[in-house]
Amino acid sequence: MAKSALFLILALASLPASAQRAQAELACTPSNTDFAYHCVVRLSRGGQPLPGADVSVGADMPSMPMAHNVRPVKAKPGKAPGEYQARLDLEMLGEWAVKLRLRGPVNDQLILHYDFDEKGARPVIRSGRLPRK
Amino acid sequence: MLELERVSRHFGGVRAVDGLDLKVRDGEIVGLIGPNGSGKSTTVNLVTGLFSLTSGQIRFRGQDIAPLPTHMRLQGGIARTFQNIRLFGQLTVWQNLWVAQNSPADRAKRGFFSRWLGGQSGVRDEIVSLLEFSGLAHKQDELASNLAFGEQRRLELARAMATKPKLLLLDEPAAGMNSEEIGQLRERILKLRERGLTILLVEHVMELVMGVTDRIAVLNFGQKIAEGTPAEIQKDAAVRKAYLGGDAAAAEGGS
Amino acid sequence: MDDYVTGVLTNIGLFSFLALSAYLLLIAGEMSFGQQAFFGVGAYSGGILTAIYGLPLPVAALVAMLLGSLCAFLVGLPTLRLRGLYFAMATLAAAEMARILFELFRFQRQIGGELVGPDGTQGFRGIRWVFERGVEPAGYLALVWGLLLIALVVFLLMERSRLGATLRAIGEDPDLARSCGISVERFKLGVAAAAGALAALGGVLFAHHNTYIEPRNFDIMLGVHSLAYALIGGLGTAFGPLLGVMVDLGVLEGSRVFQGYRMIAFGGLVAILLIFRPRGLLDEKVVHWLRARFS
Amino acid sequence: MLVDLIQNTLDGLTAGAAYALLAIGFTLIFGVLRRINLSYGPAIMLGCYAATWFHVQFQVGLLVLAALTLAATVLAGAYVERLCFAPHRDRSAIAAMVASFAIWMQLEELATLVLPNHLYAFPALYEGGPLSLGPFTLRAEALVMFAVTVLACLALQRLLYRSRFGLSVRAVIDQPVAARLVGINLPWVFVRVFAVASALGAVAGYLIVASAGQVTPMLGMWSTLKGMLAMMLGGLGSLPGAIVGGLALGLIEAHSQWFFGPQVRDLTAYFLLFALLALRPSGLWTTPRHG
Repeated sequence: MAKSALFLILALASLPASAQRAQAELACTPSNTDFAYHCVVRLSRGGQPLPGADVSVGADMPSMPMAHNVRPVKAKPGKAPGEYQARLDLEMLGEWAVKLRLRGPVNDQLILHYDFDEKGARPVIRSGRLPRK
Repeated sequence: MLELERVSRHFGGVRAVDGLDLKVRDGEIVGLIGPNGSGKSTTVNLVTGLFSLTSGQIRFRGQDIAPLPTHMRLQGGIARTFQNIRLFGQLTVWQNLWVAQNSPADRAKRGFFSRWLGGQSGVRDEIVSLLEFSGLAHKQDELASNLAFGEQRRLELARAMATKPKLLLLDEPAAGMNSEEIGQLRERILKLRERGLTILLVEHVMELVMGVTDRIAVLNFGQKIAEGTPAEIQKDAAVRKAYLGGDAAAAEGGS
Repeated sequence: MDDYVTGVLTNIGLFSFLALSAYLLLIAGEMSFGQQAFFGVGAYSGGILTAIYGLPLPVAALVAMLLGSLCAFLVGLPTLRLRGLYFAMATLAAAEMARILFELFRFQRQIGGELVGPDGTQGFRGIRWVFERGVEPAGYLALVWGLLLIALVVFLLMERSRLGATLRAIGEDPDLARSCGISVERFKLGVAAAAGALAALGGVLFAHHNTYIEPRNFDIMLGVHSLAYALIGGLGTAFGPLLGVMVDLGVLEGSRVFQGYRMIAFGGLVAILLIFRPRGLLDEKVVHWLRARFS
Repeated sequence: MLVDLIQNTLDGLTAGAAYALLAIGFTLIFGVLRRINLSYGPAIMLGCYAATWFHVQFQVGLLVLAALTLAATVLAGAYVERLCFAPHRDRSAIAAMVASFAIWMQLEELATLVLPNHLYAFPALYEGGPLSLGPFTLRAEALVMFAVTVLACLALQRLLYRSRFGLSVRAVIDQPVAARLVGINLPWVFVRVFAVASALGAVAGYLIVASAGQVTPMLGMWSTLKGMLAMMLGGLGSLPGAIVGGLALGLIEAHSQWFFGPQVRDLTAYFLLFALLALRPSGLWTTPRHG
């Protein structure tokens, strides 16, 4: 029901179909604790900020997908609309697949790849996996 | 039953078995003796297919079995015991026999499911009678690795019997037994013959070999140096020289 | 139950499929470093079938299992006659080949205005069949554990049967098994195929749980962990691998004492355990003792 | 085209030299213990990490770093031997291998605890650009790598053929049963073999890290896989085979990378390993043994 209503709204707004799903961006700064970050999630849909969602943030290590269970945290609404704040407690530096579970006005699950280091987190640009060449 | 014709097996330069001719007729008990390293165990391994032939022919009931893999030979009716006891130590006594019941006759008798679930009484009855035959009925749920030495020997023989063989190869079944146990073993071997089995007995212990066999073949350095009835073998000069000479007294008197 | 506990329990369930798959080969005497490849085959094929072709999950899972077992059969055919370490190395090579093939695999289609499908190293997003049907984490947890329970019951029945005894016989002494008239190679191929299907089922469930997979998910770490789980838990019963997964994911992960040091604790634990119990906590002797006690 | 081929061959041989060293270490352990040590690479990685840590703290020089890498790797190797191989000496090879995997997990986490970043700079052996030889280029580090590999092989050769220890090692590799019977003190041989193998691994690790100019925890898995691959290509347990296997792996990788790219390079290497195992499990180099 909610879903068909959503379709209707989207159709009325005549947005491109790809705008149907939410988009997310992540900005993280390191905290005082090792491997813990203050993160801001920016949610948007069709270019518009998406406020009011219930967001939980988790993380997985890509090369050990089921073994690192980072406790998902509920994000609090941030300063601007569509912004959410969460503290992410990782187990080590390196690449993590950040899992966003959205509920409320939008029900979705998004996966973002970020590389976490001592300065913060950057989206991953994929390259070879071995140390040399 | 079993015919070996000019059978050889070389390991590099070592001729473990060299041009051996041997015939075992239906219902016979044939002894195969010889000093350590004379090729007795190699012969058994050649017959069961654990080693491949360098040259020669092995026929079982008229059929050339050299190209067959081990398990096919066993399904064809050859079973064996091992010189150093080999059992499935992690399985119970019952399971050891259960696993070995794998002859074509067994499989034809059982349906697909009961074959794996083991529910059929025929299978049970056979195992029960084997357990009784070897005096292990009270130990049926024990792990094979927990059995005493003598019991393990008996289980090994029972396991060989579970495959319903026509030809039984016993590789030093009396090793490490005292003379009372050897006596029991002799009884058991004679009982097996009454059931119509043909037996090739590889053995060191003269007390046993001389007591049960119809014929004896003597190996030395992979070659047959004599063949005949136990009485003939005891008199044979070449055998005395090669084999009985040194340890005849020890082998006959003690062990 | 909060999301975290649900997530951990789901992961324990998912990992158990892989650990059971490794266990099945271990009791038949073969150590495979490559079960993660069949997990990956299941994840990729299952994901493609639901996300691109819109097939229902149960159908996709069945096809994926068939495919997983076919792949395992084909890998097993030339390698199962190898012994011990050689087989382990061959399966490792095969699994790494599979991972690289996933990296080279691109197969994307426009679905609902979005590109869906495997995109090489960029991974495969949008495996949303389960998600779109509004299945909540608790519901999915029940599905995973339900299937795992079925697998366990099948294992327990198998272990009580002659087939189970035969596999253990082959695992303990293949030459002796041959001398009992058992067709060792045929049994091992069957075991490899079944283990492949089991791993593939785990993979399908993993892909639909995660909604996203990538080639690196299926690297050697995953396979070796599943082996270690089976060996920690014990080779005496199918509960062994489950216990192994729980020790690592449940106990070590759950007790936050080890946070940041979990692998140090896990690694040390495994190494020391193997010294005292080389066939795991629930090995054949313990299981036999327990059975004699309680039946 | 021809120039590229020769250039690739040069590059391949250089990489192969490092692989050969790794494979020799692996082979020594496999040949003598009949065990696969998955922690071989991670121990090298830890050695390099220990040196890196020192460098970050105290800015020490190249030679000190090399010595530190060596010492730390041998120490880590000894730890692996005590925990994974000494207890399983007469028991399951599989248990030993899994234990060595468990220790790998430990060492990797230890490294990331000490130095949590994914990458660390390591002082390079040579700061200048590549040397050019006519149309070809050769990195100076490559020359060093090659020279050190040859020296290490010669030293090992001397050790194996000119000392009592070497005699027992060769005896154990060729005739394990006979070696037991003639009363060689096996545990002691094993311990020293581990030390020698770790030292060779440390040399390889140091050269690799110093010519790449960086360390990552991936070095552990990488060294184990490359060492194992090269060992298998050369035939398990054969020392000359390990050298041939290492060089062959380097050449195969360099050429297939040039023709098909990095992913196919790895694919080719694994495919070769798989095909070799399936068709000729005793390896390229050794004559198949009977029995």
